[in-house]
Amino acid sequence: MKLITAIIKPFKLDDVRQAISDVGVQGVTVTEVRGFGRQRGHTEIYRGAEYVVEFVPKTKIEIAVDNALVDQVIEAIFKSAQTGKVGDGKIFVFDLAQVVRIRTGERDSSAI
Amino acid sequence: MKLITAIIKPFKLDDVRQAISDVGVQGVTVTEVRGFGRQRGHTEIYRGAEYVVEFVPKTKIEIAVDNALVDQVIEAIFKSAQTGKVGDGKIFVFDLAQVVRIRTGERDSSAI
Amino acid sequence: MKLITAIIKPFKLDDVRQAISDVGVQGVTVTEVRGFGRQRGHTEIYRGAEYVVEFVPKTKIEIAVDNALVDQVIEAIFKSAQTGKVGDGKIFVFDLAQVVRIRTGERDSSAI
Amino acid sequence: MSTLFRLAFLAVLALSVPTAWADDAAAPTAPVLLGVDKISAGDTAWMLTSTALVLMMSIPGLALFYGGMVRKKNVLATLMQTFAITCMVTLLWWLIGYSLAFTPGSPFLGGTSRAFFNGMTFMHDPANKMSVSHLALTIPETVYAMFQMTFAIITPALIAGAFADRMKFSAMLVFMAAWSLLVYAPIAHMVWEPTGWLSKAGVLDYAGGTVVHINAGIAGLASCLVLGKRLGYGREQMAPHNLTLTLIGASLLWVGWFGFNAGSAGAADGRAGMAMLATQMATAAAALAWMCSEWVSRGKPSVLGIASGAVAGLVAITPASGFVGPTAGVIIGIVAGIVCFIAATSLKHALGYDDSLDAFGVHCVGGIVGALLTGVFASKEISGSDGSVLIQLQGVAVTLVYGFAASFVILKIIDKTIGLRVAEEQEREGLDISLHGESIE
Amino acid sequence: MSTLFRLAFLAVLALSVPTAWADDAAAPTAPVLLGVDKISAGDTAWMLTSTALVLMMSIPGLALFYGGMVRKKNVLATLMQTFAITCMVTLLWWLIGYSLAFTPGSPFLGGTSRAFFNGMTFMHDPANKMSVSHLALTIPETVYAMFQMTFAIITPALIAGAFADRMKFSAMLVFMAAWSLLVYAPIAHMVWEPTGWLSKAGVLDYAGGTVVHINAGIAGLASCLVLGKRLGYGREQMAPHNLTLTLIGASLLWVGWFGFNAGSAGAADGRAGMAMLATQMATAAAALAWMCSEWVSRGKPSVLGIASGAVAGLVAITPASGFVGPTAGVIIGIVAGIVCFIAATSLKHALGYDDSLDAFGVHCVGGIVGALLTGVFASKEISGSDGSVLIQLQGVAVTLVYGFAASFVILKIIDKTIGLRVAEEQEREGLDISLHGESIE
Amino acid sequence: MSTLFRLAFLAVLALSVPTAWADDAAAPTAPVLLGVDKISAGDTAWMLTSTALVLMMSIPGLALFYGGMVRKKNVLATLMQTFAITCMVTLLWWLIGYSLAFTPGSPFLGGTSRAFFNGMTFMHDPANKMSVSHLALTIPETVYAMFQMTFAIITPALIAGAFADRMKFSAMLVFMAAWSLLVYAPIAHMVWEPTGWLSKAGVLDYAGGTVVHINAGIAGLASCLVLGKRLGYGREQMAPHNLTLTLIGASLLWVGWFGFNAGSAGAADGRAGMAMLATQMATAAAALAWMCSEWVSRGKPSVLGIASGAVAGLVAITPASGFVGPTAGVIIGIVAGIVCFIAATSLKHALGYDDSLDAFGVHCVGGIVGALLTGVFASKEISGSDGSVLIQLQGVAVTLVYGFAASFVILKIIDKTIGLRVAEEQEREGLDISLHGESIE
Ligand SMILES: Nc1ncnc2c1ncn2[C@@H]1O[C@H](COP(=O)(O)OP(=O)(O)O)[C@@H](O)[C@H]1O
Ligand SMILES: Nc1ncnc2c1ncn2[C@@H]1O[C@H](COP(=O)(O)OP(=O)(O)O)[C@@H](O)[C@H]1O
Ligand SMILES: Nc1ncnc2c1ncn2[C@@H]1O[C@H](COP(=O)(O)OP(=O)(O)O)[C@@H](O)[C@H]1O
Repeated sequence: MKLITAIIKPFKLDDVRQAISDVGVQGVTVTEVRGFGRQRGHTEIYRGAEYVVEFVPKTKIEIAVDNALVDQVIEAIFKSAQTGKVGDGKIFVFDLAQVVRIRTGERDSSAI
Repeated sequence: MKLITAIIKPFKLDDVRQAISDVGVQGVTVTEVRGFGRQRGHTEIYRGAEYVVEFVPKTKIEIAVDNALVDQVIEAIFKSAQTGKVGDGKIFVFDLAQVVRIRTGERDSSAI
Repeated sequence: MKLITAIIKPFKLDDVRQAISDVGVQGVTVTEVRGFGRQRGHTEIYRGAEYVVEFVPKTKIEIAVDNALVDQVIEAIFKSAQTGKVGDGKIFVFDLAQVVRIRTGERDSSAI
Repeated sequence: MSTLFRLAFLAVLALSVPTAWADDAAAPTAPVLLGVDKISAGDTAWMLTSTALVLMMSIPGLALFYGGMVRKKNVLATLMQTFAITCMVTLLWWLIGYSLAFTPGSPFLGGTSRAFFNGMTFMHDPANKMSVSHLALTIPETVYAMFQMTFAIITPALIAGAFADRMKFSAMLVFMAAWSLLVYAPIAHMVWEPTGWLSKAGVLDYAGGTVVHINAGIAGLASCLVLGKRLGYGREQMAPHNLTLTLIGASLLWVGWFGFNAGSAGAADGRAGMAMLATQMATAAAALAWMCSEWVSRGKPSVLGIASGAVAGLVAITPASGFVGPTAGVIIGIVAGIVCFIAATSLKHALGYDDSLDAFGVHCVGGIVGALLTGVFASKEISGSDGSVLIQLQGVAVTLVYGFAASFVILKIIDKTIGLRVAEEQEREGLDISLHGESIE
Repeated sequence: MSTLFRLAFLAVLALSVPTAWADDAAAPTAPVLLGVDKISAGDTAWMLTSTALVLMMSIPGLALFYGGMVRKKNVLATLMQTFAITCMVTLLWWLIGYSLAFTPGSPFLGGTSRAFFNGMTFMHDPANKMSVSHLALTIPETVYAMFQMTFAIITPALIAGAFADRMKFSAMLVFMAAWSLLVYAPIAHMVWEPTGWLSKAGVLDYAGGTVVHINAGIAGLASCLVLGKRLGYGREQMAPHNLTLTLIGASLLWVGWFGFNAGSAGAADGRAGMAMLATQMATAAAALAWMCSEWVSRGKPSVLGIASGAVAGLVAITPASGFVGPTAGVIIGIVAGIVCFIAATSLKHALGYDDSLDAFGVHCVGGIVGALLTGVFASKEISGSDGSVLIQLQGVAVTLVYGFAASFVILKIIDKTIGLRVAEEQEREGLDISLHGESIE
Repeated sequence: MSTLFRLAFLAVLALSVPTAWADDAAAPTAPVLLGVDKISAGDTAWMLTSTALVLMMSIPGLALFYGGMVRKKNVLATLMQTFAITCMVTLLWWLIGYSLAFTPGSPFLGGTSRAFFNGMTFMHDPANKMSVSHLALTIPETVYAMFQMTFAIITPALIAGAFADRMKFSAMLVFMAAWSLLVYAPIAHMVWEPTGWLSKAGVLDYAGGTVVHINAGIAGLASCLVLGKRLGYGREQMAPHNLTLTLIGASLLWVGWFGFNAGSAGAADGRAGMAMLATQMATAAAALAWMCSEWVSRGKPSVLGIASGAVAGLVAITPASGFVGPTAGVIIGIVAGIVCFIAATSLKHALGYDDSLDAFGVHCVGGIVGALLTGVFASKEISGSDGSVLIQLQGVAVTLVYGFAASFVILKIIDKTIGLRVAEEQEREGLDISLHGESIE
């Protein structure tokens, strides 16, 4: 199994969730994060004092999937999250050693 | 070493922390997250406009442990976080390539 | 490729970002987290009721890097985040199976 | 005897019997200089207080009421609109607005004699006289002008609810300036100044159901039609980000409205008292009526619902307050609560315009309900004047037609010239950062 | 001469000398029609203002004071309680409450003559007379009824602090409606209406230490006993989610309380001034007393502490305000600050009931302190009436016993019928979402 | 005839003609006992209201204005400062402050006859007389003392803006207590009490441009110089955490300022009306002037900017309000808006002191602008007194020199003894948790 993590633009979340559920993903965990990268932040001025807010608000989604599904899910995220503008974000894939569903105690594939 | 990540119901955090410290875990990192899965969210209505809040507030805990401890910790989380109702969450286990304690520079096992 | 995750003291974020960009890292994803560990939290009292706030606010940074860079980046974080006081935090390193840049579809090294 | 008479007269004035002028020569028909001894300290005290209360309705009242309903990324921009309008209209009122509205002139517009508050002297005038408005004979004209200024401020501020989250700040200022002079001043003159034709026609509008609420509400409709919907309207989450602010705002509106309605008596007398009581009854009744309608039809009573109902009741009782008793107030409130609930929850979605914060659904609709019911419930015993639904209807119709047309034209002109709407990225990023370079944590 | 006399009389009334009636026939013992010329514009101006101030105490004042102290998931539900009570009690007061409390009747309850504010005319009454309450002869009865309405509103709203976070909204409404008519109205009549037996007995309660605060506080104790503790009480974090709101609330309570206490003079005179001064002194003294007690005993002075102390001082000076001078005010404040600190921080945890926001610990305890010290410090030179601790004790005892018993019974009946408490999942999810379908970001 | 005369006199007083004393014997030069019939209910109503309004300026007004500008970790500590100062100064004012400021004495300080508000009786005094201040002859002295107390409260509270985020709470209390008695009381006496030398010299300060704003602003400069900069100043983010609070605060300051300026008339008369009008004009003009300066020079109009401009205008019109008309108000506002914008945005960064919330840049600078322009615009026709820039300059200079020197010395003494500044870790963790053991979600 793999854990697919993607950093996307917040307003794309709904589209991405739609896209991945279309390929059969049922669960996702979402975190609000601050991103630093090529895309620049903005500047705020308070009584003449400039504060450069360097980060850009981003949304991080984490999806545990069976190996079988990995490529489709990546594809789905890639398609639905893309705007073509700088700041679209990244997809990271990790190996999952184990998964447990707390409610039932099911393990691995059946736990996802 | 492994990193054990669990998505649990927020009000279970205290119980889980108790349980894992009983098996000897000293440190945990906790993040507030939004969960999408089988458990449904709720609906809010503002002047006739319905907003379906699909996510459920969840708490994510991350614990780095020695391989020796992995099973006990999983067990501890599993027992303490379970309510038997849908939405209890998941446990994910990752391999940890390296660990460093910033204060001392200690590495790996001794850094946890 | 590896994903380097570090839990640091919030006020150290700027220093750390500076240090890692000096060794050539362009992007970082940052999350506000709550840390439990050796460093204790504080106590609040409201009308005689004591509430022990056990956690300490921490900042989690995630950096995807090529294997070549891993050691320099760890070193950079280690140096810039250290105060020598308890609570300085940890660095965790994971293997990255895949990386995709959403904007361009580039993969792996070239996607970072 | 003449001494006696003058003394009696002094004493009587001191008590500010509203009919004082009957005992005397003909009442003035324009601002006049009167001896300072004719000013009632009691009436002045209440009108100074009322002025403070009505300003508080706009800032922070209305600003918070609206600010809590928008998304977090637009809250500062929303507060900014109300605050900037407050400042700008203050200057316009001094420049010419007051004069156009409250000095005698044509049936449609007043004169320019009070431009720059010209001629508004007070007691150090040599002859120890001070200027007084013919519309409020027992208080200084400065106080009357200030009191009316606060009405001129809140009216355009109300409009902003309709186009929240998408109008340029610069365009908003231009629109409001034009609207204040081209729409508010004339309507106020027509309805309230004795030479105004609707006033002559006998239209009853005690504190501004027509001049303020119908007028603002219809302008709101025009602006949301011209501007179009918010980006992602109907698809994205646009839930109010913090109803705590909205409830503070609704509460301050309620409290401040006592200055609005009871202050419209121009004196601290029995009519002010009755106006306050009717206002309280209608507001409570409307709030519960909206809450219950919602509870029954949607399953839960909401904070936004009860607050919206309270405002609907305040709006509806505004034209009636000085003319009706508490029981009529209750009835007006119940009707307004239910009708505005339907307007804001069903009608809007049926017709599909994006009146973001329901400036039209609450203020225009509630104002119409109030204006017409004033015709039904106003009665000689209570206020000395009888009402007529037909005449009220005339006032409503004129305001709707003129207000919509004029607002629409002004907006179109601005759109064609400097443009009304922010860029798509600005709207998505949020107006706080994109227009004002600020944000809240 | 008779002309002269009438003139003198006019002038004197205009100055609202409180003893005016002495010069005249016997003072009225029930609401009467008086000539409009007997109304004082100055007194009316102050009472209109006071009414606005006291309403502001409830919304947004008390709503925020309480709202900031609960957990984030319950803030809207807490605001909703105060706002809904404000609306409902307004209607009940009109329906019958005012009549039961402030018209002559039995020693225990007033009459029904003023149901629906029946007979509250104002100046357009043919004979140019208007109705005036026998309890406030220089202002319109409409204003007096409105002023007293704001007291009837805030009292039940105070109770809600005791059972925060766990009562059904529907049950809350039923309880408050019953309580307002079955507990508040009778107690108000007994203590304040001249035919009331406690009033006859000589109990001194200037602005409601007994009628409002002891009464609300003891009902609060009854309700938290009947309802039981919050889920997870003592184990889970229940820290106030935003003391900024609480401090805004405490501040608006303080400011509004000037209307509460100085307004209880029923006039803009020296007694109102002295009441305001004593109120200010007691509030400041109590706030610092609580803050210092906390600083010494817990190591840190807290925002919640100083705000709670201020409210404790306001509560304790309420019955005394019109009877004592500034120095007595300081003493009353210090005692109240320390005693309420102990009640809210130690006593409560010792006895183990969950009075969530200390409605009992601050309002009932503070009210008792004030009522008794009024007996100690009231003196003829200052207010014309001497105090007696024994008679005060009688008023306190009656209110405690009747108030607790009646509240307890009402709550039990509701519990057995529709049920008082929300379901466990609702309480855990938070009342904002579960009861009102809303939440704050 | 004598009867007639007395009657006429009664009636005239009832109307509170400000020149009443002219008709009579010489005006009193110290607090006196007068018959209750000389009290004007109308004037008293307005002054009671004004007192409530000015208290509202401090809590919650100023508390929120400042609280919104600091970082989230310091918001409660900032609110706490204002609230605690309010309580402490109340007690000091009763103790001796009022007496030192407002009873006759040396040219530099008043007497001690009113310590503990000693001798402030009201109407139940046997002879049915009550004490009245020689500075306000138609209202009870209790009301005058309360009104002035609210000024004594807000002045030190303003200083706190300069040293936000880094002073010990205990040291802050000691400093404010000393400052209130050693700096505020003398300056108030010199400028406002007829025996004060600056008052004799003819310095015009209607509502406190010099006594309140220059005085607080220069003390602020002294404190930020003695304390040094905030940790990480210039490097770390120190953006205001929630400008919603700041805008609520600015709005309540604006509304409350009507009590501050129009209340300084001591009566509900034409001068109060004119003062209110001038205040409104200056505030609006300054807000727009600041906003436009910012828009032009920085590219965006900001919420913090327009709010700061409004406060700058309120500050600048304070000394002028009772002496100038609306048009002069507009000019004063524009100048103040631009000058304070420069002071707060450029001057500060040029000179490099850390006046965290611009207590000096807005209040001292704005106060100086107002004091001098009062000399320019005050004119006999309007207020009966002409102004002189030179004499104004004298008042400004004295306040700057004495205020800075005295504040500096007091601060140094405290620093050497108990220490002024919190520990580095406390400052980093935030004052809410480290000083008060509380935090907001
Ligand atoms: N090396 C990295 N490690 C972790 N997160 C990264 C890295 N590079 C970029 N990110 C995340 O991806 C987001 C988008 O990256 P950015 O460089 O701005 O644009 P793009 O993805 O189009 O190249 C960043 O805001 C950051 O959150
Ligand atoms: N495939 C997944 N990947 C990542 N997180 C998941 C996944 N499935 C579930 N989750 C997380 O676990 C939480 C609980 O899952 P849910 O399906 O609601 O109930 P249960 O765990 O009892 O089956 C979700 O809210 C989500 O945060
Ligand atoms: N085993 C662990 N797993 C995950 N996070 C940990 C672990 N131990 C510590 N942390 C994180 O590191 C932070 C610092 O650790 P702590 O023990 O307080 O100090 P130090 O790192 O100096 O030993 C903690 O607040 C927590 O967020």
